[in-house]
Amino acid sequence: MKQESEWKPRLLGFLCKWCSYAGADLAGTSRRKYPANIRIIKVPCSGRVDPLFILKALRLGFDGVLVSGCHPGECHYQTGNYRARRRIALTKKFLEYMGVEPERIQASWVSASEGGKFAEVVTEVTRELKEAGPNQLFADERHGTEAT
Amino acid sequence: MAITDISHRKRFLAQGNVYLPHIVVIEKIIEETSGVRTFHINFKDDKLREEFTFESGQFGEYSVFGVGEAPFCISSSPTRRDHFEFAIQQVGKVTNALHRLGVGAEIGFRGPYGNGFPLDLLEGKNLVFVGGGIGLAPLRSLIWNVLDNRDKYQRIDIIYGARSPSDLCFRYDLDAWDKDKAVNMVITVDKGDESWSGRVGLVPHVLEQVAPAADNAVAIVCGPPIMIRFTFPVLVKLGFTPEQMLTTLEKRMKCGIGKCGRCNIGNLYVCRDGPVFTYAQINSFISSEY
Amino acid sequence: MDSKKVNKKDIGKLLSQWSKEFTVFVPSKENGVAMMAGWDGTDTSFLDWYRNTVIPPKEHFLPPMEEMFRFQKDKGSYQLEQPASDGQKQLIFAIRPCDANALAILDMTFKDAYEDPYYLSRRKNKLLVGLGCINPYDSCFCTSLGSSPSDVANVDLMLTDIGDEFLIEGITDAGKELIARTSGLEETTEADDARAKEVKEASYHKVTRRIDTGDIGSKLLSCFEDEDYWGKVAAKCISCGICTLLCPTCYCFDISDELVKQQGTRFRCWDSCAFPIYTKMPMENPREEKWRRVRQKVCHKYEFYPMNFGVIACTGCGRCIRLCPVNWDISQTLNSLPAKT
Amino acid sequence: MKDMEQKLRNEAKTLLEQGQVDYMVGFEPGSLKFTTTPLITRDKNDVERLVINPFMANNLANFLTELKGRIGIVAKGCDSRSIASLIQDNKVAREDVVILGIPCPGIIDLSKVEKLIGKDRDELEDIIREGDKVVITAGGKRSEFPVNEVLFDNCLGCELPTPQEYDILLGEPASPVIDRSASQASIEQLKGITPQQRWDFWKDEFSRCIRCYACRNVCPACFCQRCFVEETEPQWLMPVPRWQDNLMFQVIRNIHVAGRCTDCGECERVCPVNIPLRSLTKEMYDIVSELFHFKAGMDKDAAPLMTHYEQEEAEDCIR
Repeated sequence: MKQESEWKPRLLGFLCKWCSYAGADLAGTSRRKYPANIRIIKVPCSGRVDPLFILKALRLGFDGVLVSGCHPGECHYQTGNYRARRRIALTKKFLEYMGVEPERIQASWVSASEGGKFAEVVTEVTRELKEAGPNQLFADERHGTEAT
Repeated sequence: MAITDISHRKRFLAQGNVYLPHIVVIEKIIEETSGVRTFHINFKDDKLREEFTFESGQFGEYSVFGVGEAPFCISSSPTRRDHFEFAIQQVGKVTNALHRLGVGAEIGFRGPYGNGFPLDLLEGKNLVFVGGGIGLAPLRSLIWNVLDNRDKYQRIDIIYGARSPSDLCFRYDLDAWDKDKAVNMVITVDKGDESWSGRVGLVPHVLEQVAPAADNAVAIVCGPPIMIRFTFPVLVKLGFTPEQMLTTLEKRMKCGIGKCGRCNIGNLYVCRDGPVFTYAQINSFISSEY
Repeated sequence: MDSKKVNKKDIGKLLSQWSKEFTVFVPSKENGVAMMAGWDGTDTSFLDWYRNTVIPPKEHFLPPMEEMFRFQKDKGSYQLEQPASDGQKQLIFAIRPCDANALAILDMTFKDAYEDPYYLSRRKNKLLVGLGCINPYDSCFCTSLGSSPSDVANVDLMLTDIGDEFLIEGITDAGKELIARTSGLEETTEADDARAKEVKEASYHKVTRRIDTGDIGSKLLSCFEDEDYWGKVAAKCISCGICTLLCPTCYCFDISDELVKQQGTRFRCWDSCAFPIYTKMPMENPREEKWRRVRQKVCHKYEFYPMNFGVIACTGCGRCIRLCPVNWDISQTLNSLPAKT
Repeated sequence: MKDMEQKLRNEAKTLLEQGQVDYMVGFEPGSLKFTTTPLITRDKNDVERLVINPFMANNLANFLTELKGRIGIVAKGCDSRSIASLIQDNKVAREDVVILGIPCPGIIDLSKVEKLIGKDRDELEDIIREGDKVVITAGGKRSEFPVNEVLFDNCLGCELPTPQEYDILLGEPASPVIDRSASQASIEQLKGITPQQRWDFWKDEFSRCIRCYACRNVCPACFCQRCFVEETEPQWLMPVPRWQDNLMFQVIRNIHVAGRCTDCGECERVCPVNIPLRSLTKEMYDIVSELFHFKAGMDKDAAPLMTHYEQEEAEDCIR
């Protein structure tokens, strides 16, 4: 068993390319410090994120998933983030009912100018995931969990 | 002589678990057309490389480990045995994965399976090969096999077509056969382009124009289903009997050895009882599902 | 007759004794789902409820999923590793005659042309202890298939319920030898044998569902292209896999790979001709339409299998009727085939 | 009920005779005791076989998406909701269906009967519903039970026993036997245990799944031409019946039918390995209702759940 202190949760982020991805970029260029344990997948819109992606990430052993898009009213495609919100809300509540820690499914609105907020979100989510502990949901006797 | 029972022929069988693939290495890759590649492969194991035998028309199950397994015919001739070949079009999960591999990559192979062409029954005959697109792959194995024993056979006609000049597979073979005086080679395309000075026309039409004699002949047909469907009536018109026409069929397969269930046409399994069938057999199939 | 008997109260003792030599499987329920599962060493309550299992015993020969082999990826090379074969001898207790007969049918496919090592090795290390039915379901129709609730054709030992006791007959040499080395069995009396005969007779007549198998192959052949008929027959089918996956004689399987990091597995798992994707090729699908799939299921069992192996690939266990979500009933289909034209 | 049955046959016959519908979809007696089976026919002579009884469990709306032409369909309350939901999703045109509505007093769950009596269904002589009671005869012995002990869980929570969307209503509106706490019992039980225990519970349940897809195929809301489990590039999950893949399949299926599921309970009824699937679908139904005040198939003109949004909703799950 690894020590709690050295274990770093692995987080998969689906970031909208119009806002949150740019926000993450800004966080980087402005040297905002945030945990390096997030892997980022750029999506055209938070509305592109199928709950299937979230499940698959958990199945692969990621400790948490973050979906981040534009603030309400600011979606490049008008309504994509509103649709994302419905899906995420359902997915999160439903998985919680099934026994998945709610910390594992995270969502945020981060605009292109909110580098600071992005850093805060990742920091906060990482802290919560540390509390939740490693994702053993789909662990199988042979492989364990296998995020790469 | 009529070709009747061509199922259940002698098979090479490696020792041990029949489902366990043997490791083969890709030695060479030839870009046939965009989306079609030929792979030259050879067993990693020296003993297998020595012992392995197959017949033209037989197929193998090829594995990309971690992706899956799929059946393709062996496209090279058993008379040329420093390696063996298969040619595939990119259409699904396994073929896509194969197309991502390079020379030196290891894949799995098990086989050969299926009956293959009844070579003994073709001896002394005039042979008419009718192929379309990548359907030349199994014919190619037989054609080289026949040409390497040229004196055992009579007249040889090859009628091959593709949708466009750039869809012609095995150009190096087409050139060789074209030059070979002992072969009557006819190449056609459905639609030509600026560079194309050859024949234009659908394979069944061209076949009708070429009109090979049916007397003492066997026609071997392979291509897309639509081509096969239009070719048989032409052959009938030319006087071929159902016993004088051979084809190989394709079905979704998994096991390759008649167990997993899916490739049956009536009571016959394409993997186990085919893939080579006479038109007479196809006509008597219980099911129209071919 | 070469028979013994055992009191029902002593079944636990008998199973304990056999457990020393075999891994014993008995009818069990998991959340109400009856299946053959490893015996826990005490529970014999199945004697009260057991009629037949939902999951057929074929699962212990052709499991719903199994590893065919594993592979290790090391740089570009692969190392294949076969699963260790289970050497432990196993005994399936109280298998019904229909399910035992089904294994004999599966043998034909798995022995044909190329031997299937996974199935056949499991077949070799198992002893089948049959239990005749005294209370067949209303969906059972084994008697239409040349069998009966007391059919001993494919078991090693046969038990017959004669009231407070089971009469035990050794059928195969292996079965007879097991009886010979089993202690605590009582000798039977003439009255016991007579009672067993009565029970068998009575249970035969309790099977009321009938299908007419006379000439069935040629009847099916003659209506094979009757799209109208098959369309009607298939109309209510929802193309789920229940009737095939849970059929004791269905053996179709799928093969698939998984690679996680550098470790891979090739699996095979049950598959069903009811699924459209089963025969789907990249460009076409010969059985896209539902009626073709339903026809395939019926004809495979009653027409093609007899052509290839000389037997109907159905044992009349009735699971497909009992478990169907829409009450699609193969006996109705077979009894309503259009007359020859 | 006999009157209703006769009325149904007359109406169905007229519809077919006058060519108002191409198909009639209803129930006929099944081949096993106490069962019905879907009757799908173009033949007016077949309508004499139509029945109405407390065993007609199937949700016939499932057949609407595969039949071509105009369809006359027998619908209980829940079926009518599924039909309305399909209309919402543009899968069925309202003018292409003639709905013969049946006010439904609840359907008898044979597995509950079996548990109560301790015998299998084919060993029972009779099951008769008499108002709020059910009389079961087995081995010559009659026993009476309150009907809510033998109705399906979803019937006990039924919100629409009498179809709201219909062309012909075959009887007086039914007053349902509602027992919401019984209907929710298994869900409440799950909510009472820890998340880890819940996950372990589902892990255990899904380890029995054989991937027959009956739950999906029987579901009127599962109408995708190609299900995501059949995708090979990318392959989202393995076709092997391993609990991880089975569970993931069911989670995604539930998310896909959110806002379409009418709590008809068919998935749970047909599962051959008794996975309590309604404990998933009903919870999703409640989540949808709580978060978005949406109930599938209650209003055929309402926009589908996932194509619609409100400016202010579900913000508390977002940072």
